[in-house]
Amino acid sequence: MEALFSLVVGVLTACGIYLLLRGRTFPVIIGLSLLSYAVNLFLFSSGGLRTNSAPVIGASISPTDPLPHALVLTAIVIGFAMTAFVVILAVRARSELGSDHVDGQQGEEGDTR
Amino acid sequence: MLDTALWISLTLIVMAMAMNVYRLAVGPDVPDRLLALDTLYVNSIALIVLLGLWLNTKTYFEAAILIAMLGFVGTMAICRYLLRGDIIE
Amino acid sequence: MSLLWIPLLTIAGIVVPVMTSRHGRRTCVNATLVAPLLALALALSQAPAVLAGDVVSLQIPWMPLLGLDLALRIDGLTLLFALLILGIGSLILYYAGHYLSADEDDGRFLAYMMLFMTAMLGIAMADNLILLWLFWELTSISSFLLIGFWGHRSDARRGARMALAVTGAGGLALLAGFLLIGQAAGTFALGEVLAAGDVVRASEHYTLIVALVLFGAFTKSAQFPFHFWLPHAMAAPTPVSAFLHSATMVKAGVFLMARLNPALGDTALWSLCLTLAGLATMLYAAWFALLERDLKGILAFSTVSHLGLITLLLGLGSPLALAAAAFHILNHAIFKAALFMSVGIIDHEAGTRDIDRLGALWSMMPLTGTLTLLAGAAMAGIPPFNGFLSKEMLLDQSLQTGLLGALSGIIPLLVVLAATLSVAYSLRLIWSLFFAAPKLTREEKAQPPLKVHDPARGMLAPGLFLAVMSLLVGLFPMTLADPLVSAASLAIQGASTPELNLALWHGLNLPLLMSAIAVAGGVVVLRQQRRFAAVATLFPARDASRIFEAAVVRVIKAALWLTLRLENGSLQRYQALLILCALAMVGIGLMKLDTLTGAAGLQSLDAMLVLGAALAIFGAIGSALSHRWRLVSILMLSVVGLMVSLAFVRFSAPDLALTQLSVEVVTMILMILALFFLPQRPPLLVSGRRILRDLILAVAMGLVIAMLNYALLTRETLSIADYFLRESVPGGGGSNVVNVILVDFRGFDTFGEITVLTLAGLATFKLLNRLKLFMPAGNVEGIRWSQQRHPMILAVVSQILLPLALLVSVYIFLRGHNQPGGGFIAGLITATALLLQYMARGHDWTRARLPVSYPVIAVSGLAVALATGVGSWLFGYPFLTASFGHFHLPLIGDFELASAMLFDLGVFLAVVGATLMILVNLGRVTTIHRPSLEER
Amino acid sequence: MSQHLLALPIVLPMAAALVLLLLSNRTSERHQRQLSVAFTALLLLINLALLSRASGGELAFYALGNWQAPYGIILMLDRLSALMLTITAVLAVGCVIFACAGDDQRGAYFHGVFQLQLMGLNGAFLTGDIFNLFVFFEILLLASYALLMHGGGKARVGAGLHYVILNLAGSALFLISLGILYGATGTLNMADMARRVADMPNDQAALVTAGGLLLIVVFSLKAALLPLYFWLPRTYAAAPAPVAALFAIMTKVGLYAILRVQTLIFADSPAEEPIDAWLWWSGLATLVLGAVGVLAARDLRILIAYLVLISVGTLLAGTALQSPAANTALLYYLPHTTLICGALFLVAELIGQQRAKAGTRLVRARRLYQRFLLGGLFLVGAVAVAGLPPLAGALGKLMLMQAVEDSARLWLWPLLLLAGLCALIALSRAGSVLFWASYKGEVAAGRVSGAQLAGVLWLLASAPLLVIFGGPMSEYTQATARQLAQPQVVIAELLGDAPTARATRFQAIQGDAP
Amino acid sequence: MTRLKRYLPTPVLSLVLLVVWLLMVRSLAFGHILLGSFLAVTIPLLTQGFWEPLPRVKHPIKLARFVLVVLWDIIVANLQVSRLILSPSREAHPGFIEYPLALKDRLAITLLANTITMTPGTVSTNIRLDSSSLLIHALDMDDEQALIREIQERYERPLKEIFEC
Amino acid sequence: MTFYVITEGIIAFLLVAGGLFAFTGSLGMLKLKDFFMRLHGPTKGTTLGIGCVLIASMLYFTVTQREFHVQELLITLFLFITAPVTGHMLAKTGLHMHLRFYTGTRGSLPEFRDEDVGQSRVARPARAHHPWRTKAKRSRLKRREIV
Repeated sequence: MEALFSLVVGVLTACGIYLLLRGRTFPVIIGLSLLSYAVNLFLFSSGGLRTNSAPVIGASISPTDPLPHALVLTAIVIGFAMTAFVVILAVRARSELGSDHVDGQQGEEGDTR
Repeated sequence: MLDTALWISLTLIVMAMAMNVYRLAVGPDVPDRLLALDTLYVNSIALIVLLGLWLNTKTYFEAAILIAMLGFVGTMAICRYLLRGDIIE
Repeated sequence: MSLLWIPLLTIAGIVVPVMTSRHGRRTCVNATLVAPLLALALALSQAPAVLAGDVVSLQIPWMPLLGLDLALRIDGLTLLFALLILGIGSLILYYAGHYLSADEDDGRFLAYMMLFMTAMLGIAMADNLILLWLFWELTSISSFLLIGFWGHRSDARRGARMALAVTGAGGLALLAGFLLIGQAAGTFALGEVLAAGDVVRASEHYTLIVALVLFGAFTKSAQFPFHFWLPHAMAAPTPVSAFLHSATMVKAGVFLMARLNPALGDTALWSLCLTLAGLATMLYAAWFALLERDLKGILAFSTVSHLGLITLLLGLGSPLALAAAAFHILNHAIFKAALFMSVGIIDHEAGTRDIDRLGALWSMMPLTGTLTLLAGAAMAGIPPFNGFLSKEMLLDQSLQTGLLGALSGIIPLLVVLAATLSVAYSLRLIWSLFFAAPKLTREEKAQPPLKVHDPARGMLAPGLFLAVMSLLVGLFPMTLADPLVSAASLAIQGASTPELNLALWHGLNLPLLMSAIAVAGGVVVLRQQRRFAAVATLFPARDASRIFEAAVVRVIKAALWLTLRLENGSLQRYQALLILCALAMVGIGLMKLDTLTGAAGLQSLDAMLVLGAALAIFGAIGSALSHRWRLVSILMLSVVGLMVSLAFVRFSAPDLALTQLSVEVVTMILMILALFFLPQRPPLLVSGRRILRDLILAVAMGLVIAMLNYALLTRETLSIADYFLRESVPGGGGSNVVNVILVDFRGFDTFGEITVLTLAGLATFKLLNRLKLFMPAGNVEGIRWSQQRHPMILAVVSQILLPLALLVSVYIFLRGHNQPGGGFIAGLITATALLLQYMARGHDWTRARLPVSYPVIAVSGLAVALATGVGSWLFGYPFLTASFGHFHLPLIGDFELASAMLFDLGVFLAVVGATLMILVNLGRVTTIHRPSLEER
Repeated sequence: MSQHLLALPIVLPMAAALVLLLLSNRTSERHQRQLSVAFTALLLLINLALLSRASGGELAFYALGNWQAPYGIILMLDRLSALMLTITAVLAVGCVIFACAGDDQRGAYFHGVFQLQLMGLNGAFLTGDIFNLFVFFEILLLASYALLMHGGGKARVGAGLHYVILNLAGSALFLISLGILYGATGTLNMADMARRVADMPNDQAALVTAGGLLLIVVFSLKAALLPLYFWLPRTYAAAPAPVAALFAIMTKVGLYAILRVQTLIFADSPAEEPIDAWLWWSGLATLVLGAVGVLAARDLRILIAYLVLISVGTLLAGTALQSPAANTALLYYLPHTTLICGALFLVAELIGQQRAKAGTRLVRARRLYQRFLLGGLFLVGAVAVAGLPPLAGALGKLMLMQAVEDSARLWLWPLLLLAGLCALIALSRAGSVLFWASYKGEVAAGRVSGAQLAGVLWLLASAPLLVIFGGPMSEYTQATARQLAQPQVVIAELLGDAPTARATRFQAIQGDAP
Repeated sequence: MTRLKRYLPTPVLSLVLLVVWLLMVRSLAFGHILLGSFLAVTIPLLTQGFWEPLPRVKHPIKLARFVLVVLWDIIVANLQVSRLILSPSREAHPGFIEYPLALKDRLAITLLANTITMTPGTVSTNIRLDSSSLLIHALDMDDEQALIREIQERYERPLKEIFEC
Repeated sequence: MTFYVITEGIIAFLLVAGGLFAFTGSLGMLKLKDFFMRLHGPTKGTTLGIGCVLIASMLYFTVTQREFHVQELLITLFLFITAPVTGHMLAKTGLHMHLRFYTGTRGSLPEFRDEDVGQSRVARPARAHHPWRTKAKRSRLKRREIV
């Protein structure tokens, strides 16, 4: 299971980074989201993966490490705030730069730059 | 008996989800995929409830409520996008 | 203590002209002169002790860590320089008052001059190498300002920049040299360094030190091959040239060599470098002085030549040579300053400095002529002027040196040659200016002849004074110069000094003969000047300044090229670099790992996990593949989001699942909102190689992260988690440990987190301000948007859902502390429910029913949280200390109240406010009249 | 109140921000400005009080929520953080005064966001918890995004997009490294982490190394180190002047973080060696490329941005020297370079506003209206930043050069000197074009307002003051460096292993949780 | 009465909310009833603006019957659809029909449309802008008119009666 | 005892039935020929399936923990409110987007109005074809089906 979990994290990271390296704002945003999923899972897993041991006193016999949960929660929120900002920045960039390329170019020759 | 039923039910839901994903991948059009996604959401409610039955806990129940509520909102948003482009006019 | 007053006076003098300049030129100059004259008096008051061979010094600790002390000293060398700087400086200041035209900014000019004077004085007086360096660089800066005083002229700008670059570079090298000296000697105090000469000379870096120090000195003193900046610096107003480029700044290099002679000198390397550089400079510059047409150029080259002479003397290194060097420093300062002044007068009066255009001025300006004649004769080394004396000493010493072994004989020959040239250009200067007819071209002849006359007395007096001084020193050297020169040479040698015998007449000896040859040769050369000029044209002059400038230009071009290459404005490259760095760094860590699988056991798989993983992978790859089909990409992404939430459910993190789900939906809505304004299906523009590169990077990073994760998962660590589980109920008053951590144990994080969220809201608000957007009229397939703005069913159902959702939200909020939930999730649910209203009924409709300002809500949420935090101060507890209690009310029963709840309320408000601020603002942007059949 | 002094640098700007935001539509801009300046000045006073407290050498801790370390989040004040706080506040005062001349009205919420930016910075400098550091990083980044976009415009948005996206990717890496570190050490408190890293089996240590190195990469991105600095010049050049000036501290946050984790957590871990190597080589390379960029710059703002890079390279290469002497030097150099770069951005703005269309581009243009005033300001700034005497830049560099002991590291000397030379050449070229090479005719517009001048002078004054008070200042930084060299003291005082705890704990109120 | 109406504009909704609240908290403690009542009063007040004037339910019994019918139909519908999906041999005969609406009220139309969607083999696809007719897609349709008649009989008429419109 | 056996049986039945309904709903989505047909499965089947599972859960917890667990009704409520709306909106979207439908679609096809389907602004891509634009073609198809 650990291997599977890591595989998922790895694939999410890889896809996120692949998208992050695209030349348009939108895939970059999607990539950042994917990456933040991966990161959240990674951070989450740093406390160990346990089934049916929610860190609620009384709900489970041996609760799991609650700290990563709190951290991931904070990270999710911050990630959301950042995503929101970058999404709107992308919109703004398109209106200011006339293109949704991250470098503001029309990019007819392509992303070879 | 309950375990067997639970197991059967889980298997069926899992298979259902797999089929949803197939539709999501194949399409052919956006509404098809959207339908598939929505169904995936709904099925995952069942999955969570079944998990709760399996683990004999109701801790995760609120997640199901949220999926029911929020999945709907998400689907509506995309529908509106497809219909009007602009979801908050 | 009076030592400190000397520089302090000149520092004070900097502001004097600025403050007095509005009271008229005369007042300004006179007021400015007060400070240097006082300082001079102070310096002279130390003279008796110094002349007796003492060193007067002062030490005030400044930055002991750096080895920098405010340490000043006056010894013979300092005194010599102080006299030059303050004495000649004062004369030049006086002269400048007359020289500058009426509309020039004299206050600024004099202030710069005073700044420079301070810096120069600092060099002379510094008793600490670092202090010396500080002043050294200050001279570069102030000379930059002075040379560029007429900055509207491009030659002035070029000259200033060049001077700054060259001397600045030298200064930096010098710094390195000083630091090495400091490391070798273990101190920066000058006195100790000079005393520790043997240690320094024995240091392993000695060669480097010499190279660096000499580089600094040579650039400053315009020694070959760094001389080229000096002629260009002649673009400065003439007083500047007189002060900086004859009397003082260029002498700084020589001063430095003299100063450090006890520490660095007396080795073959030192002598050889100095001698060769001195000889080369002397000859080279003299040759160019002969060919130059610009009066100030002639003087500049002659200055370079004379500086070479001094360097040569320092290189020869014998006690008498050193004394001669000190003597020539004095002499050269006197006559060259006078010459510059006279040239300044001519320039001022005639409006030109072209030696060929001028001529036969004697009748028109006899006093100027006299002045020039006297000073020029001194420069030529004609008896009975002071120049003759020092040149004589040089000739004498050059005969006695054995520096080059068998080749030593060449030195006197070269010296004589240089002396010849020196005589020649001196005579040329005098002859062509005052006695010969101007060599005019035909057009120039057509113009009316120059009408010039002697200037006002104030302008003439300083020059005349100096010229007379040069005569007097020549006549009475023992009285006027000997004590000073002896003291200076003592300082240069660091040891005892020989008895000097300065006199015009030493009898008929070889040096005298050489002098005579030089004078005769000079006359011959002057007469044959045209031929020399013809010879000169055979060797196209590779002007070093042009080489320098071309080099600078080339360097800048290369820098531009490199910068543009590196920083090509491509975010993709920057990202790739970031990933690459991360990859490399994590790789280093992983390489040190012995085995990937740790000691902790592995858990088994089940179908649900496999399905979840498969779906997540599917979603991720799907969204990566379909990134151009943007809507589908979003759909795929939300599959991943759903799976991540399910993973949180599966792995016992209900709070995370709830949060992830609600954030997921809001993010999705946001992206769809934004999608409307972005191209829906951009063209494919990527090259295959780029894709391959990105794939490799992405896969490598994914692999590394997966390995790390696996390694972490299979290892167990003792974490601080137990404390939280233990303390949650008794200490935090809640059984949902995650929530207790969020609002209590680590409430500060949450505090920061809602700040981020609110900030995001405010930031997006700023971004959406005055935004002009392009709105497509139809979807990607060209189908026009639906005419139904707000489908009826959606509207009706969303209105039913709203109270239910709010109820759920309250429920989630209230149970948060003990069960999964909490303010954040509740806030997002509320926000989502309201968003549904916006979607179903439009912005305006909803706005009319919800007349609140979201920024205000968000900010007040923050305020509530802050107030909760600060509230604990009232009870004497640290920020954000939570308190809770169980209360009992009749009928209602037991219930629990916690201040964390209030904090959570703050979180709730901030989340609602910020989320709606972001989304609704973006939505609002589009609220324009779009075609619609529906009413309302 | 005094026992809560440590929390004030965070609480006060927050409160100020809330007040300013809530009042943003209700009061006149004049009142807002007065409030903003007053709050910032108050912050300066508080930070100075903290500085004086820290200068005695005591370590102060503040347990937020009354949860003791390592469980709760603590704020930690040592000399380093006090120094950084003070620099921030000084810089902020200058920036906010300058902004009051009109830059603040070009968009919404300037003062509020500005205060939040300060809160983020102060928090980052104070926190002793590594996750909390992340949170404050995000606050200060988001605030910086908002401030960067203040006023809008093509260049800002284009540059901002790069800045934001890169930093988001950086944040993701930050979280990954936090995951690694927490997974491997099981704690978040930096001191506790240091303690656990110190005695750690080899197996875990490798993971810690990976996490630590990743952390350094992230900080290097913020600090703008070589392969990661490319975003900086455009971004800084595009930012509104007071914001660009404030950004001068942003790279130093990265530096601070590096210094903090390097000296505290990874001081004797296996990660130390690769961290040093990385900092050293990329620091030097940044120095070189910064110098190259300075030469190449065709716009004054870009030029200044590269000067920031030079200072970053200098500082980080200095960090890699890992000696108290080097730390002393770079901490002396740091305030100077931060404040002067900030001042230069402001001066550039003043120049730009008097050159009409030409702006700050280095081309011939109409004559400046107040050219001697601006020229003087520019001269002081340029001399200071190029590391020429008599200003503090020279002394800082000198100290740093003196601190190089290892002859293998003598590379720093020529590079440092050459970079200084490049800066000198470039600045002299820029100055001569801007102030000397002008057409006839003057532009009367864009007079320097009193507030602008005050802001600039406030910052520029640091250059001579740092020289005049160079002695005490260098003593302070030396003491700081010495303190940094003894992480075990922090660990002992915070976690209480050693009996010689001299710390005044703010959580003197002991006992059970309320 | 007016005051009551002012503070309790939608008693049915309030009741529903109270019930839902108690369902959620799984407790009948007095405190929860109190809190639930409080919420049941305040939430409608807060969301009042979002509610369009609703038709009153005139015949609650008929409503209950209607609900039961619909529930039964849902089950039947599902069985039918399942049979259709699961049996490989059967060809489905889908079709679009236009159903003329007699209802005028928005809520009633919505309810009808939703009912149609949930029940045998039909999905409402579009309500015309003027609410004159409803587009329906049927999964398996033999006779168009029969379907229309069935819907009219089985759903639209009861709804009409319930809301008396 | 029998009570428990019976309830267990009911729960098991509901679980299996729920699973089956959800399964057939998704299977329908997989199998059926056009979008509008596929829509039927999930809107009805899956909803009911989940409803069954929820009721099973409700019963289970009520019985095992000996207290009322009826929160599941809330989800059911939500689902039964939202599912038809989802179905309706999706169908509307499909119509608007000119999705192809199965050629065997029978009945007197209503006249689609502009408000039902999106108007083309430009020539539509060849991929999707829309039978209702050309009346002749549509009637031909229909005839063939009926015959």
